[in-house]
Amino acid sequence: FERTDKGNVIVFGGRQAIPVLDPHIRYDWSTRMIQQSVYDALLKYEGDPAELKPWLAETWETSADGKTWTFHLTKDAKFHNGDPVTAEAVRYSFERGLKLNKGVAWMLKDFLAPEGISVVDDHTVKFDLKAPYAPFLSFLPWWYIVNPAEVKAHEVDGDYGQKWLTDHAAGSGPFKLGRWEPNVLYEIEAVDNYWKGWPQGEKNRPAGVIFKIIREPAAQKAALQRGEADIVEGLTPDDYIQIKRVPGIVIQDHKGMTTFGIKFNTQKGPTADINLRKAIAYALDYDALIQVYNGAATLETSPLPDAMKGYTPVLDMPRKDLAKAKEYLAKSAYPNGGLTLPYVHVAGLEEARRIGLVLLDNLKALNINVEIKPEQWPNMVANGSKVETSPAMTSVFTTPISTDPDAVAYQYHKNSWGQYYAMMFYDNPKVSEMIDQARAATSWDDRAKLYAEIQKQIVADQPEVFGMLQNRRWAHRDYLQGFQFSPVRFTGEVDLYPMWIKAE
Amino acid sequence: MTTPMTSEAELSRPLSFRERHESQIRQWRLYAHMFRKSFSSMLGLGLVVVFLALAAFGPWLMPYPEAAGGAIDMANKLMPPGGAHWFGTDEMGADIFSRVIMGARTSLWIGLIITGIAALIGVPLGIVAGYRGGWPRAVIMRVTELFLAVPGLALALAIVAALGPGITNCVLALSLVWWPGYVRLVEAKALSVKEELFVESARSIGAKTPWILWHHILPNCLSPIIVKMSMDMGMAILSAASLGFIGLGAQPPAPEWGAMISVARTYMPDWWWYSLFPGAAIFLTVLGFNLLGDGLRDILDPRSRDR
Amino acid sequence: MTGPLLDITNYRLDIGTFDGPVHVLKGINLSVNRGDTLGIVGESGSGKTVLVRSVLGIGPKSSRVVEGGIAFDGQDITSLPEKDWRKIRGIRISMIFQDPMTYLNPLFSIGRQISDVIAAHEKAAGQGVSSKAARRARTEELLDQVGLPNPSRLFDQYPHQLSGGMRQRILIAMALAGKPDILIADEPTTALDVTVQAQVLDLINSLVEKLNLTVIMISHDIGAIATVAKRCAVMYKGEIVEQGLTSDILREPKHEYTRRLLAAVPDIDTAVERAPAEPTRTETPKPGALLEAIGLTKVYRSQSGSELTAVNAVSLSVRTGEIFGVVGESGSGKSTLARMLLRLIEPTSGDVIFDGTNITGLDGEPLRQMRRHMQFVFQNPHSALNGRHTIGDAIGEPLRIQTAMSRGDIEARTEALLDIVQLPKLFKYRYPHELSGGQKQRVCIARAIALNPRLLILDEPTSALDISVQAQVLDFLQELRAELNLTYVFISHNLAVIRQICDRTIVMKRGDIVEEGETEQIFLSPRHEYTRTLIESGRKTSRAASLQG
Amino acid sequence: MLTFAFRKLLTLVGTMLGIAALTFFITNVAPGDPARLVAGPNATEDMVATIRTEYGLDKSLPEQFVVYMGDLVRGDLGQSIVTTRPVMEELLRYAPATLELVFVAMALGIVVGVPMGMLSAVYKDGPLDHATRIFSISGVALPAFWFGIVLQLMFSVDLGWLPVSGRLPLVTRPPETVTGLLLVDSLLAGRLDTFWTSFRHIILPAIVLSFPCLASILRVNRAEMIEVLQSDYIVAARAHGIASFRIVALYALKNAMLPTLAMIGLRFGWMLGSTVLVETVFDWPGIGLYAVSSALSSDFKPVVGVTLMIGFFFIVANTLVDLAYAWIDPRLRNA
Ligand SMILES: Nc1ncnc2c1ncn2[C@@H]1O[C@H](COP(=O)(O)OP(=O)(O)OP(=O)(O)O)[C@@H](O)[C@H]1O
Ligand SMILES: Nc1ncnc2c1ncn2[C@@H]1O[C@H](COP(=O)(O)OP(=O)(O)OP(=O)(O)O)[C@@H](O)[C@H]1O
Ligand SMILES: [Mg+2]
Ligand SMILES: [Mg+2]
Repeated sequence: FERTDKGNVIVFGGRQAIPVLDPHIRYDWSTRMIQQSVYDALLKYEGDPAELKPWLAETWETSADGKTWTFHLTKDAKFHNGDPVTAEAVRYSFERGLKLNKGVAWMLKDFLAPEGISVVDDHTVKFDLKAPYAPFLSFLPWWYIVNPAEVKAHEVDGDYGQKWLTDHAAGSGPFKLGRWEPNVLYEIEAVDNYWKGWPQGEKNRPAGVIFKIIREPAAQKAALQRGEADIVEGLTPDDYIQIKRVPGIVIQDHKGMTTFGIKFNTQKGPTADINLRKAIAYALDYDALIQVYNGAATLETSPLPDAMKGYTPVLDMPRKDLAKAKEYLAKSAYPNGGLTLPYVHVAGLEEARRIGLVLLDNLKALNINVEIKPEQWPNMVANGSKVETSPAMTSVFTTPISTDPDAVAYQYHKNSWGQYYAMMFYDNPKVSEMIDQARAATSWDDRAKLYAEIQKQIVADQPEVFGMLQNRRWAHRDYLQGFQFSPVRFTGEVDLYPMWIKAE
Repeated sequence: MTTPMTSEAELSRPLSFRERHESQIRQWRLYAHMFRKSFSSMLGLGLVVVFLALAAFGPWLMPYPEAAGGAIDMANKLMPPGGAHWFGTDEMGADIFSRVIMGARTSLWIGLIITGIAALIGVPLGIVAGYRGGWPRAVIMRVTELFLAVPGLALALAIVAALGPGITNCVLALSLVWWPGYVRLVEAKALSVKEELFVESARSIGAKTPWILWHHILPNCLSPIIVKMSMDMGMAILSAASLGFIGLGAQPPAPEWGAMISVARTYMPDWWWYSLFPGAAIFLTVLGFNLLGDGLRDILDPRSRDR
Repeated sequence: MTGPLLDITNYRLDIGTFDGPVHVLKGINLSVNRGDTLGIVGESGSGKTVLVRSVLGIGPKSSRVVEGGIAFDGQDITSLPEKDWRKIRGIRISMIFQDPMTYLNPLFSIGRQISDVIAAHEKAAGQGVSSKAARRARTEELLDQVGLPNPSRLFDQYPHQLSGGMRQRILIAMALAGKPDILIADEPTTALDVTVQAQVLDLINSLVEKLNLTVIMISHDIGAIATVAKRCAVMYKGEIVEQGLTSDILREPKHEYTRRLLAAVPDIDTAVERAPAEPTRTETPKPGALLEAIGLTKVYRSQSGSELTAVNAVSLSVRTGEIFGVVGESGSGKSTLARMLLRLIEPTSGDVIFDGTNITGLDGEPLRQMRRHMQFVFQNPHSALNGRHTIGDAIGEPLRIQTAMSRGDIEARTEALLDIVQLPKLFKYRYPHELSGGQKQRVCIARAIALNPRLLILDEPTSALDISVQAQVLDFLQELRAELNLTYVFISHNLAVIRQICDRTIVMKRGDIVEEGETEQIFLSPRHEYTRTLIESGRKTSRAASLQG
Repeated sequence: MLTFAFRKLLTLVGTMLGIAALTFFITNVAPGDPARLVAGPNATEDMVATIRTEYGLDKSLPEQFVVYMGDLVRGDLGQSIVTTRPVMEELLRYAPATLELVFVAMALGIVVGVPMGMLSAVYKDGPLDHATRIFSISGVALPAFWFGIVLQLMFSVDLGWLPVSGRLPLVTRPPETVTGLLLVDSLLAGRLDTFWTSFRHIILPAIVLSFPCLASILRVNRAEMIEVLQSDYIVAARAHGIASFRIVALYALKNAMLPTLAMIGLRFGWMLGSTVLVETVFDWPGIGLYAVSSALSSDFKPVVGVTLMIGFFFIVANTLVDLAYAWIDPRLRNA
């Protein structure tokens, strides 16, 4: 950390830059980490398992038909420039998000029109949904509230202030922007008298945080060892083992929600044959997947991650069983193997590549050849958006955006075709129907039953090899306190708000 | 220079091979002599021969042939160099020694194809531009300058980024950016050779342009081309490895040194052997080809011949 | 001060090469007294340059003194340390070089180069370096001394802005900067034009008189030696085969080589007994002349747009069987004309008529066919042969291009041609760099006659060759003509050669024909002023002149 | 002079347009879909379409090209789809870092390469010469990326002498931007400590970047020196008694500098290209890093922009070399 006259500044070493900070345009782990720090939302996820906590909204209620939601805002909240956070600011922010139709818009746009948001009074805002939408609440923590006055002041040609908000902020969060050197470092400074106070105490709170871009894992590790960075993310599994032995360094190791699947193209090519898919699923050495992470992962026992609501383990999840694999292969169109299947992964994703190697090794037993093909992410997504170009096997990591089971289940809905996580082009009308029902159901018990059935059916159809849930890991100095894990955040993403330096 | 005079009587009998090729033999002996004199040239030749041998006999030299194809052995991962694994093992437990040996083949192929394609495109264009002059020259040289104005690596990066990573695209991209160097070299050379009297002499006896290009211009451009190709072998290998390092070149499990380093760099201080050996292999190969090229230039380039 | 100034005793020098040492100097004995003017003649490669460079300690790198030594002013300088050389080089012994084009640093001004030399001398002498202005004054004085006009302007000029003659004078000025005891001149005039040659020789002569210089001058041109040197040494294959007073040697050469050398020098003032006129020879050019040029003009355009008329409306006519001479100083457009006659370059305007056909408009195949009948022999045999082809390939090339002969036939014909040009058959397998200049020129001729042409255009075929070799080639050319019934267009800047072999001659100056007619006629009664000066300068260095002097 | 400048300008513009066309088409054969990338993982089809329209990606390739070239003529390099900023603006932000690095590396290459080449030529075929030759060729043969990491580990991690990466320590606020070159700006602002720290940051990347270039400068200079030292005018200078040192360091060097300068011009462009590697290793926030990260996200306008910028600097550098040529060589001066 760095000492300044205002106090200690925490240094976070990360690999990913923040090109656009605007909360309604982009989100990824690094961007959202800073958004979360400079903006507030109506609600906030906290804890493990993640829970929705009131934030700008102190209380809320929903109508019996599940279509109307009313939120009562706190009266303390102030934007950084001193303006109060009003119902109008909330309305404007949601309207902005929906109208821009970027970033977070997809979460609500099918159920909420800009006209459906209304200001009841200064501190009460009402949402009228087009249809009941059970996961509605679970998305709200990602909708940050901007200060309409400031944004409008910087509007150019009716762009809703997009250009300005790219590297400026108009929020009410615990931090405000400091130095902003794209691709180098991003500094945020703690706000004096943050309306919600500081959990670590005003005395302990840091003066700010520097998010420093360090691209090379080796350099990250070096920076941590030298104390130039207080916390880093994205080290290799082997690095964590090494660095654990260094005195003064603590490893955070938590079970995450990111699922890994080898998605088959179920519509076209050899993998349209369910027997081949099953054969592959039974040939894979699942233990090796864990070994790739040096044990810091757990196998998936359902399409849903364990930490998600409605998760039920599926009993006959395939595990390595060569006899069974050969049995299935015999039933397929390729009883003796002898075919080559591509395995596509995102270029540069080490673990995906290694899993490819495991797959290659394992499928030799079935006389199936695997061609490991790394692709740029945009190309992979482009290819995966059409049945014709989607490869036979693609490795995909998916992090659900909320703890609501719909976030994962909907990936298996036919409407998701074209999205990268739906590269298997899974088509089971019964499953799609159940997903729709579960979305609209207002009672949790009804939904839970549906999701249990959905999980079983998906595993039976084997549209993908269900892999593992990797652990979320960070390495930080022991004087860094207040680290709070929440599985709903992205890999690497940290809640900077409660952290502080315990200076000796 | 004195010329051996032979009596008429001796000349009437058929000449032996030795006698007929005395000049060539002398020439080669001179080359060999000059080459041997230079320590660095010999070092270069030695290195190149070693790597050529590795490429040729690699499959029989590898202790763990499966390692080259991406076999895994998670129990033995990241073992330091030792008796069983001379260069240690990588993060999947593959034998690095075997992979480095296989990498020689990949790398030499890459170098050969890139320089080969580049020369095949560049040399004819250069000869035409240098000899013909006029608008063909203007067009060819403009395009060449265009390519030369952007450093090859940057352009190759753009091409591979567009085509997608992988060894084929990487080779394609590098070949596409490599040929202009040959055009410029050959053009300059052809331009000066064209002014030589023997070209005019050939024209005066009625030789057609293709004849002149093939029999007079090309052979006289050959030594700088050979020298450049030798140097470029090394540079092409290095560039391909650089793309591999950025993550746009050859991709594992293909045993390519640059890609190996790209993975290995994250294991750098603690598992030093992982990146050390492929790095050293690149270094030594490129060094070998460059020293060889340098040595060849010393003996082939007429400017330094009369020493 | 009793002994000779420079004393070379039994000096033997080897140069190490790839296949062992070459004995370049084999026991040289030579001494030069103060005030002497010594000339050294000898054929190319006889070791003249190596010898005089050894005197300055700048011999070839890999050389080794086997025996003997060189003493200068009583001091042995054979293996002097670099430090001591500084007191000698340029100060007590200085040197001027063969090619003034390459011996001046192109990036520094004339004044800078000379004053640097002055400064170096002052430093070596131990006295402090004089001021810039003083050095400039001294430089200008030197420039004036060597007869260069406007020294103060020259001071700031660069070598490329000067003509060859001026550069040679500057080199002389530089050599004189240290007021040397000995001035060594290594072929100071060979690279210059005839007229300029005479001037430079005059300058050296006047300097010898004025400054009481001791001079060693090297040349393969015995005429040049005779104008400067009182004493003369003849070198042959690394040995001094003869030395003595120049006049004695010229009058009664003792060694066989010297005799050959003297015999080879063509004499400008001797009329040649020619065989009676060829049958076709008549007083006026017939319309059926073998080659005719009408109003040939060539204009070169430089990149900056300026134009240069290299050949200006030249008309001529060459009769079958004659030797037609073209003479003129360097740059007068001789080569350009010759190339246009063969259409190796396109004339800007005018026509060439060969054997009744106008070849100006020909193209493609007809032009190629035409070329069978006219052949060219180039000025410089060293670059007229492709170094990557064997001699056999070179001679066989025209046959392969122009005829459909089989490989075997071509081989046979190649050997026959080698025979005609009096070279051993074994040469087929040799490369050009293994041949001497004269041999190469023969190969070029063999190549030219391979297709049985009717006309040969010879562009200064001997100017790159030694005088003795020149004589051989000239003789051989005349024999060949008789044998093969050829017609020659013979280009030369050497008037003596022209007089020796040409039937009719044109004299060119700056692209124009200033005079034409029977060769003898021209030499006996030149009509044009230019022709007269040309003949005068030629006479100056001729043998006859030196014998009188 | 004026026509010279005009001709140069014309070539510059022509080449720039050519490069633009070339790279535009090369990069656009890609099947990649950057709009989808920036739209985010869950974006719906219409959201992606919004972005495509906004960036004109929905138009046909020739149409896009016409628009691009039209903008280019007006000095507009388009907009990066990832950062949403005008490419020109970003290039101007990142270029000073790269230029600073390249300048320092080039200076290092010249300052070390030229004298070493000279020495090597003077002591040709001696042990020094062989050592220099192998050293110089090693410079070309060492993979920059690997060498960089090795240096980092040695000097930063193990010995702790130099910083690992970046241009400045975290808390050091950069001096007021005048030229964008930290070394210059810190001096202008009178902040010697900042100068020192930024100098310490630049050492390793500059060494890595300069090494191959140093090697080729050395090689060319050596070869030229050898040739010049054998030339007639050097023989003449020796014969006239000029001191050896003066001959080598002044007479010969000036002549040998001509081809060396040409090499420096060439290498300048090459260096700009290599920043792609070096900046990645050292997290140096310049255009190389910008190019790599843009290329990896299929954001091609910045890639084209960087190529153009490198081409521009390359041509400018070579024009300067031409001028230097004319300044050194009197034969070219009046031509
Ligand atoms: N550096 C060298 N290495 C090897 N051989 C050399 C070298 N310099 C000269 N020689 C040889 O020494 C011999 C004498 O050369 P030198 O230059 O003295 O001849 P020259 O009489 O001056 O001839 P020219 O009239 O052509 O100038 C030649 O056979 C030449 O090949
Ligand atoms: N390709 C060319 N471009 C421009 N100018 C040329 C070219 N060739 C020759 N010249 C010029 O034309 C003039 C005549 O040249 P040419 O070679 O015919 O002279 P020459 O009489 O053969 O001289 P030399 O005796 O030196 O061979 C010279 O001034 C020369 O500089
Ligand atoms: Mg000589
Ligand atoms: Mg001529």
